[in-house]
Amino acid sequence: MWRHVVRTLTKMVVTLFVIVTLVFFATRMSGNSIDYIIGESVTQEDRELLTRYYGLDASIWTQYLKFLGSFLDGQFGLSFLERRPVSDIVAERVWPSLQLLLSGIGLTLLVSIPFGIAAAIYRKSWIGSAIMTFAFAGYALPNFVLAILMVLVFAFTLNWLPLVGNGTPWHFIMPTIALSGALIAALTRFTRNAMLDVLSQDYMRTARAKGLPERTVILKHGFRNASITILSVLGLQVAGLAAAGSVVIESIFSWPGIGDLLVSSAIQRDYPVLQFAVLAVALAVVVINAVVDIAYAYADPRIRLGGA
Amino acid sequence: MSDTALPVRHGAANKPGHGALANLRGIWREANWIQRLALLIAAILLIIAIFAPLVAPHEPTAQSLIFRLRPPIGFDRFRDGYLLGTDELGRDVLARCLYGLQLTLALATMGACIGLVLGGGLGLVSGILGGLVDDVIMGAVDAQIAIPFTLIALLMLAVFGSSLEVMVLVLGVYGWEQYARIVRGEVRKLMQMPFIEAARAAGASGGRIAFRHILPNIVSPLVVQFTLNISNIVLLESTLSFLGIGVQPPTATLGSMVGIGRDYMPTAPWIVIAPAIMILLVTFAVQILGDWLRDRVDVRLRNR
Amino acid sequence: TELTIGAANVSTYLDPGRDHSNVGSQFYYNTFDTLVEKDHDTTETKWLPGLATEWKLIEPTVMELKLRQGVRFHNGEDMTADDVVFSLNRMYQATFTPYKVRARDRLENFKAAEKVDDYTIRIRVAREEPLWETLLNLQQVMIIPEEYTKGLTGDPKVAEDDDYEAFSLKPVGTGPYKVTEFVPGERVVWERFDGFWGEKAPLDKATVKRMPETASRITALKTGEADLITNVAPDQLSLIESDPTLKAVSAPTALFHVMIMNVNHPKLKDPRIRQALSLAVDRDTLNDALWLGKAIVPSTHTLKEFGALYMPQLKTFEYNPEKAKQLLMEAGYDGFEVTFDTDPVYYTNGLLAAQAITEMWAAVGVKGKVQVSDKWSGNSPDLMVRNWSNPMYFADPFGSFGVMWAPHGPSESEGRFNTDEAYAKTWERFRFSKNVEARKAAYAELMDRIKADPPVLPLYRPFESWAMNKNVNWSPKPGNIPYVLDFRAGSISFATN
Amino acid sequence: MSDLLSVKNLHVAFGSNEAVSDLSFDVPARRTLALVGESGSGKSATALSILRLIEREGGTITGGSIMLNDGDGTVDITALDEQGLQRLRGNRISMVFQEPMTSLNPVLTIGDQMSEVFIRHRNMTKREAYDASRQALDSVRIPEAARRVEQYPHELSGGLRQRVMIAMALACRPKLLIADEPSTALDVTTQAEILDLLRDLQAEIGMAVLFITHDMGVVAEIADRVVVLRHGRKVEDANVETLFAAPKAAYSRQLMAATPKLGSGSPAAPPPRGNILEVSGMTTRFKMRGRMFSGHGATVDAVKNVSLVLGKGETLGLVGESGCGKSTLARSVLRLIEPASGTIALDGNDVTNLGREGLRGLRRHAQMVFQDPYASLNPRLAVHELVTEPARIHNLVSSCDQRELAAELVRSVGLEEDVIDRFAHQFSGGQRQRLCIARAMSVKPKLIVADEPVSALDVSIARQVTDLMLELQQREQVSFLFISHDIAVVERVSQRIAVMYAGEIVETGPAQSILNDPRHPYTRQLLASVPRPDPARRRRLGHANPAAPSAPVPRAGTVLFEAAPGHFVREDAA
Ligand SMILES: Nc1ncnc2c1ncn2[C@@H]1O[C@H](COP(=O)(O)OP(=O)(O)OP(=O)(O)O)[C@@H](O)[C@H]1O
Ligand SMILES: Nc1ncnc2c1ncn2[C@@H]1O[C@H](COP(=O)(O)OP(=O)(O)OP(=O)(O)O)[C@@H](O)[C@H]1O
Ligand SMILES: [Mg+2]
Ligand SMILES: [Mg+2]
Repeated sequence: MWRHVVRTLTKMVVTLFVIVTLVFFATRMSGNSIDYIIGESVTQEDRELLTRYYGLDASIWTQYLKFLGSFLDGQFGLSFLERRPVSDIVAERVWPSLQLLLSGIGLTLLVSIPFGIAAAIYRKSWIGSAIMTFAFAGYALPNFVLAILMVLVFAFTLNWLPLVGNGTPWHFIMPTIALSGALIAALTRFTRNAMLDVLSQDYMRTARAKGLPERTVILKHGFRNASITILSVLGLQVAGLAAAGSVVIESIFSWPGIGDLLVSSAIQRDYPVLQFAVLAVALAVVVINAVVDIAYAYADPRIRLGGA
Repeated sequence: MSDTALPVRHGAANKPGHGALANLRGIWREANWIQRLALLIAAILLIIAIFAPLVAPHEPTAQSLIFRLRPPIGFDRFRDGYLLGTDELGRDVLARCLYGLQLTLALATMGACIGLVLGGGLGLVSGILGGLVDDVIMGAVDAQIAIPFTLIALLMLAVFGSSLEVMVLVLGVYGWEQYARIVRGEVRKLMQMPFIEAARAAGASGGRIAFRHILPNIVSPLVVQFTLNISNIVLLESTLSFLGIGVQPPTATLGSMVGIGRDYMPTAPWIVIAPAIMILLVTFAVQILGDWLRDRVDVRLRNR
Repeated sequence: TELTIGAANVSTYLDPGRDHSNVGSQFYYNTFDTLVEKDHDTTETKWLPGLATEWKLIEPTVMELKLRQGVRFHNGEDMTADDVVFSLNRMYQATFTPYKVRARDRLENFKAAEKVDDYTIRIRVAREEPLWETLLNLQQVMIIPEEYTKGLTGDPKVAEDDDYEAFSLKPVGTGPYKVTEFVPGERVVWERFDGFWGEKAPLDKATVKRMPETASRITALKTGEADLITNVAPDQLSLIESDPTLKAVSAPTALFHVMIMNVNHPKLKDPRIRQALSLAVDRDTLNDALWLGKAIVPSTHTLKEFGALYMPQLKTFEYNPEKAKQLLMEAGYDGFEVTFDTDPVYYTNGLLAAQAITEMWAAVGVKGKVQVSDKWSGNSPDLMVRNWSNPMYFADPFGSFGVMWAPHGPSESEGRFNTDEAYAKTWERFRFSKNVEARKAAYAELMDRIKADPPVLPLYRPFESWAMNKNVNWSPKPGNIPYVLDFRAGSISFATN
Repeated sequence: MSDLLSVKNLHVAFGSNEAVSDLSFDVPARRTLALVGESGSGKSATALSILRLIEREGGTITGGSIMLNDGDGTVDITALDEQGLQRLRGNRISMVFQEPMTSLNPVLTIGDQMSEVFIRHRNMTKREAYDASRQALDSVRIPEAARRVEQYPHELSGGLRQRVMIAMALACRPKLLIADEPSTALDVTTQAEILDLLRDLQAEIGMAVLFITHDMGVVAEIADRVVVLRHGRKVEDANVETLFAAPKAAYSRQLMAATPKLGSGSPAAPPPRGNILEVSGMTTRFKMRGRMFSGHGATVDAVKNVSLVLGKGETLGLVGESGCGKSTLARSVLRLIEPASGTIALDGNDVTNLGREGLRGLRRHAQMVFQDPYASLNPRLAVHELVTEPARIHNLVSSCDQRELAAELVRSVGLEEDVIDRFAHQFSGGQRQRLCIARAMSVKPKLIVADEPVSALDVSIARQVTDLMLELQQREQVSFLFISHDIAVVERVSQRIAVMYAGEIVETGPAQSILNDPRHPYTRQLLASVPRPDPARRRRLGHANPAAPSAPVPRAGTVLFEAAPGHFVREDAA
């Protein structure tokens, strides 16, 4: 068991290391951040002065070593723009993002699993078609359009829901829906497919032949099995959710999250922040996937005991 | 089962033209109403995309600054000749939608093709060779999964500049890891199949196994992924535009119209609504068709 | 009373010395004071006592200032000559690189500040300075506490770079509001500073929150989550006006959106080409279409705020497509593509203007192409044309055209503008003549040079709009630099109902 | 005697496709009725109709009645509502399915799955239900029942799983047990155990059994009465003795004839013309790879020190239970897996150490046919490409002659020429296996290794395929290494037989010598387990205990000695 844990951890560390290294070199290729730090109307002479001040005149290898060194003090360097430790900046953003992510996952599971199961069971009736039509439509709309539409309807016109930031539970409603809309759609479809697979399995027939009520058959025998496959996708999807979708949502709802930080630091070439933000997101994704793996192994006894 | 052959359309392979037509008719008959709808939408969109220059009433970039932000027909201040209204520079929203659709579909298709070749190739190599190559490629997949793609797009556009060519590349890279995972998974599953062993037993070389036996068998899952990828690319493209790094003005794509036009949602919603509906139609149709394809593929497998 | 402001952007640091960005300008005036204060209610130049109560030249190059007594910093310390000397010399004799850079273009002439006694200081310049008050009113020389700053990190006796870095996260000044919370890029919270030397601040608390999306900002105003929002684009104004509970105020911004042309680009070397590119732009139409006609299209690089140096009579730039066509023909324009670089979002309507301009070029036969990038291309040899802004850093042509187009200034050093000895001579007269008329004459000569071999076309002076709840009475003051969120006494009030 | 179950004029349809037509039969109490017929004849459809599970599979009962008349009164199952059905299922009627591997839920413990029945029908608490489950496992003679309830299905062997299924079905002492091919997926030895068990339990509980199978041998073992189905119609309904003695319907006779019977003789040995294949001392080793634990060094020898020879034009049958290493041996012979040691000679040439090019040569002369005819044909290739592929690889045919060759090949395996443009899924199982054989024949090989080539086929079709192989051997003088777990099939095609057990060959010799005079205890057990299609000669075995090794554990290093001419037995066969 320990060996497995150690191997997983090593793999995680290697993956993360590769990611930060790649990001480091990619960012250096994408332009001298000095232009972004100081903006316009500065003489060449001053530009060089500042380049030196921010340590951007050193060779790329020196910078890389320094960057690696910055891991050691736990601060991960200073932001070019904000002039404070990167760790502070990122730490500030992680919790709001995580809150939004968790509520998004929660909503997704809450909605898509019952709907997916229903769509599988009532595959041939209008219920199934209706659910699937919604699932497709939900996925077909860019999430920022959904978000802005909600803003216009529920905040701008009706004034029902607050818009800015993450102050109260009410603030979560729109961003959560906007963020998880596509995932709900995707997972509903996935749950349906997984359930359809499971429903045709022999053990479902066995369960029915025992005289079990349909509810037990579907939930205990069916869903338990489907959940294994659902879990494995969820892990992958969450990664996308954690970063890609949230950038847009965070910007529209002025949510002080990490997605927004990622993009703004990339646009402003605030490399230290960018690198650590990427690392943080990657870490989250890798950890979530590891957790999903373990949950997966836990849910599926064939894996849990398979190696014993 | 008795020892008689199953019914089969004779001559289907000899007369491809006729077969394709018959195929189409068969497909139509087999589809339910929603799939038919998707087929219809797809066909119409394709046709108007291809013939955009003929259909469009104006040049997509022709401005008339004095008539900017005019609403579509049926509203106050509607201006003749601009059916869907004008945008913030007085360009015809309809013309931009049509040209935008054309470019969006072209970008999405090219992007999906690149992703297919890139990801599919790597997945194939990974699945067939295994070992260290597999570890490296799958490591790259893991890394890719862990980095938000918007970021990669940002960096690529920053490094290579934001031209249409680079955009195609960016959209092409998007989703490679999904192709790679799928192909690798399928390949590994196929490698266990007796017919692969049968080919090896017949003396087939690695290349022959890869191209003649494995490749044709991963076409179906790839096609499904391809359709999903297309709709994801359309969505990604609009998200990039939202972030200001999408296809650059004055060129119109559906995504950039929505992304850039969003500031006008409260005041001139038609600028966004028209292309948003187009996006919705494209992704909706593509996904329904993709899903349907998947079902058909599955039936094949289940029939055995 | 409390106020919540939804801003499109919030600074990532707060240090008036190193900053001159539009984003930063919003914040400093509430927190910091200058030695010499300006009457912001008028575009006329009227100097008022600030932290200095009186000032006079004791030699042609030395000014002596009497400091106000009883001024307290937000951290409770008294302001003395030491603080002032420290604040000034951090710029005049900068050791901290970002200060050096900021001081170079506008404070080059200032050599040192010295303490005479606890409430008297002297400032020494290299050459006789015609703009004394103007340059003492700069944001860059706002007064900060010496001991506090030096003590932030490292040796409390020495001003290290890190002290300044730390200061920019925990700014302390003498202004009517103290910064009680600052989350870089996200939020600034001000609370009234009861120890303020001047008139008591009208707000108990003001919170500026970042709300990057236009639609979100306007919605927040509607839902009451913000009382005042910044950066309302002209196209959105109708939205505010249609709501009876809201109102918008607009003010011409003390800056020009300009179009710059690289005089050293091989294809643009011929001034006739650049003249043509400039003549082809119908700025009035741009104004009507993009700015509801409310922006100001200048005939030359001049602003009303320059006071005596406001020279609208100069005709440096005009719209004349026929002439443009003719010049192009003479110059033998062969249809090459002229690229127009623009940032996607930085300038209000910048992207739209870029597209419109290329269409106007097309009308005279120039093939234009918009290149959108968030990257500053002003220093690239490949640059052909791009948009830019020439802000008024202070109310003098030197604070606007002067900073950007000086010999060895940013434009020349970036290689897209050339000056020669003659230009430099004229420049000297413009910068240092004590006689206003002489300065005006020199400026007119500079404008002639610009007209003959144009590196720039000022498009218009945009206007900026703020929207607020009906019961908030606030508007930007005409005498201030652009974007300042001024909540000092007399600047904001509330309708009582 | 009153009939427990009477099915009257039953019609079952899948959509417009009638799977069962006008079927009537009765199951008397305490008796066993066997439902026989080939694949697709509607056996399962009938069974599922009785439990009304057929609707779940997409079928409908379109006519007829199913009356259940146990002590608790008469009900018409076709008219029951869902509630009533749930009370019936698992309680008064229960069912055991064919596939023990997939019929248990993989994520629930055995105890969970069994106790459900008690909780549902006997209103027990969870604890009581677990205790009852343990007893039920005991009653089907599963050793260590207490431990089993905690285990998951994948931790049990196929035989044990089927016992669990049976225990579960019998939990509530049903009046009727429906067993749908309960032993088909199992090894002969395990099958024998399960059949014995069922018979004993039937006597114990006093229930009626509806037994579904396609294996006439099993019918003879277990049934009192037999109903023969074909294309969903009843063709014969008779007492078992009557049926076997004098089958009335033509189809019944055909079915009997196709059923391989042990002791019906082997083909004559060909004239000795030297050996095509000589294997000596071959061992094949697998690295064990756990999923969670990367155990290194752990290996398992799937084939241990095996030597065998195969004469030209001869068929060597290789038998042994599942997992004994038959397939591994077959693959190693063709060097599809690299053996760890030993030598292989093909037609006198040592091929043990051939390189890539040399292997191509080997495969030019030695081909393989696999068990699953569907999976071993690439579904994306047309027949003319499929069957000629080996020939193409070895450049024996140009691309223009390809179609001609294909036509010739399919004709030689008894198919119409015009099939060459079709794809694999457009053929039935037997036809697909013919294609596989045609493919192997395309290079005119000297040796064909056939790994369970007919195990997936119905008896009558298997018969056709083995007949085809015999015919080809006659015509082309090709040698077969024929692998099967069905010793009766092996007898029909092989001149010589090798018996494999736990990776080793324990006995080898002329077919008749082995069958009539088995020396090794494992061979004897194997032969004893084979069901005889003759109700008069029912086996009367004792209760086999699945935990006890069914044969002595072989000692390492033992060698074969010649017990009779050409008949070698391993030494430990004392
Ligand atoms: N789910 C289904 N949908 C449509 N047709 C079906 C389905 N299940 C079975 N059939 C058809 O019904 C007929 C009877 O099938 P059934 O499963 O009862 O045969 P069987 O005798 O049990 O065969 P086997 O020995 O292969 O189990 C066959 O023709 C089969 O193709
Ligand atoms: N690739 C492999 N890796 C590890 N072990 C294997 C591998 N293939 C087979 N084995 C093991 O080798 C042993 C022999 O397997 P083999 O497939 O040869 O048996 P078989 O006699 O053909 O069985 P069956 O009748 O089920 O096909 C088994 O214990 C099996 O688990
Ligand atoms: Mg069946
Ligand atoms: Mg095998």
